Amino acid sequence: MRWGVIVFPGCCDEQDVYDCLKHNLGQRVEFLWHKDRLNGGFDCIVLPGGFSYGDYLRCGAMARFSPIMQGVVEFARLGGLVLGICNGFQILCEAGLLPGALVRNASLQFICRQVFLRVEESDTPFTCAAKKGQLLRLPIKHGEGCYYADPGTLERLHKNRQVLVRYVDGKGRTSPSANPNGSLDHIAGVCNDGRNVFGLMPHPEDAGEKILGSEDGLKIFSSVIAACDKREKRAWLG
Amino acid sequence: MARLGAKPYDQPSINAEIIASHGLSEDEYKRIVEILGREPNYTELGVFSVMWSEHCSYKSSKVHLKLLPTDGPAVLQGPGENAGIVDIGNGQVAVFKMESHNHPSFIEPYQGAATGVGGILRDIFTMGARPIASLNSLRFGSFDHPRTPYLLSGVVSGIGGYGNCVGVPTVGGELFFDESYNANILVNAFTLGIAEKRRIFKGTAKGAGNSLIYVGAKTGRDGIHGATMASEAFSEESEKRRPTVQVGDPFTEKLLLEACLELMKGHCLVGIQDMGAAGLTSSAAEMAARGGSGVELDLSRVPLRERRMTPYEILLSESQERMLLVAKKGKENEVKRIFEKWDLDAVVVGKVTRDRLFRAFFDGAEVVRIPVVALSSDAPVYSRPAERPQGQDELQRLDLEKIEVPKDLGATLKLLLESPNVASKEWVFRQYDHFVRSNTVVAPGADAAVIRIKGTDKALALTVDGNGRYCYLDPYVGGILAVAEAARNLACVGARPLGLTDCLNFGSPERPDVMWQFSQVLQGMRDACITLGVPVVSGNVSFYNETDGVPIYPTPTVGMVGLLQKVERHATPWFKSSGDLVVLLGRNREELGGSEYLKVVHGIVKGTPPWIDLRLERAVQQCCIKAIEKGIIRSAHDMSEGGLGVTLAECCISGPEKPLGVRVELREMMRGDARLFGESQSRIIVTLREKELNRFRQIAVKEGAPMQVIGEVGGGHLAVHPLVRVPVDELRAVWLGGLERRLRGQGKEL
Amino acid sequence: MRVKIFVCLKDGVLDPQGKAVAHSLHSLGYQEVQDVRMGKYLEISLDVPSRQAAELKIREMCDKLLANPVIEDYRFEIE
Amino acid sequence: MRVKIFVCLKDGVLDPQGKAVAHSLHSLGYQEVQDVRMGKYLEISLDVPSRQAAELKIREMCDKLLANPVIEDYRFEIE
Ligand SMILES: Nc1ncnc2c1ncn2[C@@H]1O[C@H](COP(=O)(O)OP(=O)(O)O)[C@@H](O)[C@H]1O
Ligand SMILES: [Mg+2]
Repeated sequence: MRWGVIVFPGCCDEQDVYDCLKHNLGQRVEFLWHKDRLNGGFDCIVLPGGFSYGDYLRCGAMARFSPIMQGVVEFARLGGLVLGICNGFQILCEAGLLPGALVRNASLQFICRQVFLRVEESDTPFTCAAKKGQLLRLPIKHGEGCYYADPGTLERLHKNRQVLVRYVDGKGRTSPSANPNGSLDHIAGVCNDGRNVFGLMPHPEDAGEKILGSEDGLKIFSSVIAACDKREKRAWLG
Repeated sequence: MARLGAKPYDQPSINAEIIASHGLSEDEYKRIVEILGREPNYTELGVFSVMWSEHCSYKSSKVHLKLLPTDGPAVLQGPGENAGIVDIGNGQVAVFKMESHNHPSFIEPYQGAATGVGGILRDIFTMGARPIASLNSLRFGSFDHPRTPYLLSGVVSGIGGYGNCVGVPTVGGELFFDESYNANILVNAFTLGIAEKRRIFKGTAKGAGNSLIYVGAKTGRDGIHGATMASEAFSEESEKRRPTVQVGDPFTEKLLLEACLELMKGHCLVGIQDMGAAGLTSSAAEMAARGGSGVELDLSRVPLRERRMTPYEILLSESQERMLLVAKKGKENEVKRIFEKWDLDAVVVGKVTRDRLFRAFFDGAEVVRIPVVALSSDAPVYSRPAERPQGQDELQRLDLEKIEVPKDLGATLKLLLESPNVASKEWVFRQYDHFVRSNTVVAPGADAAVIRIKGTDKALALTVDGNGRYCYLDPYVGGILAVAEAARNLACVGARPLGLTDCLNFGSPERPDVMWQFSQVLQGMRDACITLGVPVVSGNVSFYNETDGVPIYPTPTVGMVGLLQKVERHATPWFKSSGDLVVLLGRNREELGGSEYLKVVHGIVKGTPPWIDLRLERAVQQCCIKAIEKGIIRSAHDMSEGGLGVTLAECCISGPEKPLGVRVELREMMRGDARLFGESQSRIIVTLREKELNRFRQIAVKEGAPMQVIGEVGGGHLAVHPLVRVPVDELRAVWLGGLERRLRGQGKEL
Repeated sequence: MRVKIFVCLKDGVLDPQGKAVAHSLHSLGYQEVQDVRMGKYLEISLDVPSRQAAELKIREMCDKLLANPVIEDYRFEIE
Repeated sequence: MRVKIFVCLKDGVLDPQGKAVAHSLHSLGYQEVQDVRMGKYLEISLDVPSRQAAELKIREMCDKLLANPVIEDYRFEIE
């Protein structure tokens, strides 16, 4: 399969995503410049973390107007897989591809540490290699990762099982102290109702090797790989 | 020449007051007149004042800095360039340096610290290296001083705000509080980058006719005379005379970083230097000096942010996120194309000349004409008087008889663990992204950070250390200890030192006592560098850290970089499993002078700092490194502030998992407080499996490192028989929350 | 023409910054402070022929970029 | 009483946020935008007897906490 990693001005984690996919998972990856149009032929587009446009107005607000984003919206509409990590998640929310918004951490501080995530749904292309209820240990590093959605949206998220990962403690329980940023309902990542667009605040690409403290991040990427394999097979079998 | 200093803009005429306000002495002014063969105009005076400032010219420190050993097998670039360079094999080099941003951070902590980080990052990528790790060394006043919490939170969020946004992980640092820094905080920022050995760039202007290209942010009236400000002591007066504070723009820095690295892949570039202190003036003059050329600048072409800026202001502005580069003639458009891609200005503002003059034009008129050497090698150099202060002997007198040993040493241990200098620094480093670039093998919280080098089996270890209190009590020994501790911290993770960079933070060089401290510290550092085999490859001097005539503690901070051949063969400080043997490398001595314990518990800063034998130090370090390389060691942690008691506690509680207890018995007979909290040097606590003890002993014997098994990991208590026995959970609670509780206690959360 | 734009969090969206400021003011002894809300303030100079044109443009800019309708409301004044 | 406070960077101080917003608006096609400055906006409800008292208090709060006098100016309106 082919991965595209978008480079916005101010991106920081594009190389991490690239290296993780290429060296840890042997994938075909390309960088995509934000001023270019999106070409066809990709199976999954990643919007990596960082500080697009310095996060100066609101995180992700300006990047969503980059020329490439039109193509991403179209790609998503046609069922293409789109993964937004951290700032990428914020951009997807700003672009309306994902519901809700990410606001200042309740502590008002940037926070960098390892967290535990509980996989809430495993019937999506981003979590199918994990088991429901499985714990993943991933790093977070953000100042604006507090997930917010209005009550109506939140209800829909629950009904459609769009919350894919939650912050939990080492025993898999949600609690205020295990929620690093004050996110509503401990939400760490959500997908759209078509289940082909997923955004999360933690960084799977920085947890791709034992030597870095965790390789649980691979679960997310290998889910996508598995899902694409299946899709391809299905398409091939007609 | 007739038009020199003519209209189109009015320049004040020069008088004694103006000369003084530029920080130039009468003699210095005379010398300027001599060099030029005429009176300088106002703009030229400005140029001289910044280039001859302490900050840019190192005029008081030069003669002493010569002492430091700067050569070594791995050194490719020593002091004199934007940063030092060491070879790390595989065709790669590590480029690193440390810089101070003390004064600006005191005036505006967030922006001061942020722009400090921005400046050091530019020093690194200007040489063609991609920055991959930063450290910071911080000193604040007493925690009870009303401004401390404000300054602390501002500085920490400024460092994070900038570094995080640029995508460079901050992987370590140090933080120390003492009254001595009440009105002069220290903010020293360190960055390391990696470059290809074949693709190193330098700050040089060569080849007459080549273009000078200005790239990056536009110029405003920021920080005009920042360099001279950093060369003056604080007073009410200078606080009022605040220059426009520089505001950092990390987003632009990130673009600049990417654009420069992209440009460096091609073949257009002759030289490049960031516009740091003294802005366009120093970057142009220094590049010309290194290249043995002249430069000609057309100031009317400099991109401006504000209206009606004068040539004086344009030349002296310290606006951030700007670079000056020298491109091959005919390649200007290639440069412009790359910067356009990144939405940055790139404007040809002049050219390299043969005449070895620094010339600047504005609206067609020549406004500056100065021989380049006058601004570089011919700048004044002083051998300032140095004298050991009267009170030094008294300072070193410590009568232990008069100091009572606390009854409850367990309570004392807790008190120390909770005190700001010893408590966990997690409140600080959790505000820094330490994962980005996915290289961080050992994150903040250990003796040194470990960063793997992608594409190889290797890793780099980084640390920054320095103890101003030791230097205050005995600057020579203090200088040794700063270097020794840094090297020891590297040894604890298993790295062999490649080189070091330093920030030398002192009071006014015009004081003989300060100059004495300075020269003593440097001699100490030199002796340690030579014995431990660590060359100095870059550094920075910050004088005038004093307020109302009271200087800070002499505070050298040492940033040291080491190499690990196999990334997986590294150690961390915390205990790994019950049953492991606890071994003490080195010797316990009865020493309390200058200790954290004396300060925190008894309020005393006296005595002599711990004794050190550099050969013993070397033996202990070598033994630790070799044992880690052989995979024998399960944990290693050196002793520093707080001595054995605190070190053991940290081994128990600083790990990511549940705390582990320890049972220890000590043989030496000495006072309980000295035994637990004395800060004798050259000591490392290591743990290993019992079956490895013989192998370890062989290494220790071979290296000549004293060792003794002092206990065993296990249980829920830290027990040092018969002095203390405290549940580790209690220790962890006080240590982990110490800093944050104090901050909250002060009611400051902004 | 100069336009002043105020962007504030919607009622119901938590405003931790406002809360922190209120807390700090209280601990500085300002008990008279009842509530603090914090938002963004933008001043834009526009080169447009009329107030009406300005209003139109600004509304567009706010809807598109300057405010996020999921969490923010905006208001503006034209001078 | 309700007070509105505007905190802006002083003239001459670099405003990276304003700069970035202006750049963004330009690339969205709003060429009429000449300059953008960005600041903070606070709404404070105060329990004080008089406008005068409010003014006094607010000025104090701004000097002490709400604005950073080194780089920021403030202005306020009492309703
Ligand atoms: N200002 C800081 N920034 C980042 N990390 C810090 C800072 N201060 C301390 N640390 C981290 O906290 C840990 C303990 O620091 P310190 O007590 O100075 O260690 P040591 O005594 O071994 O030098 C180290 O890992 C260090 O990197
Ligand atoms: Mg140490």
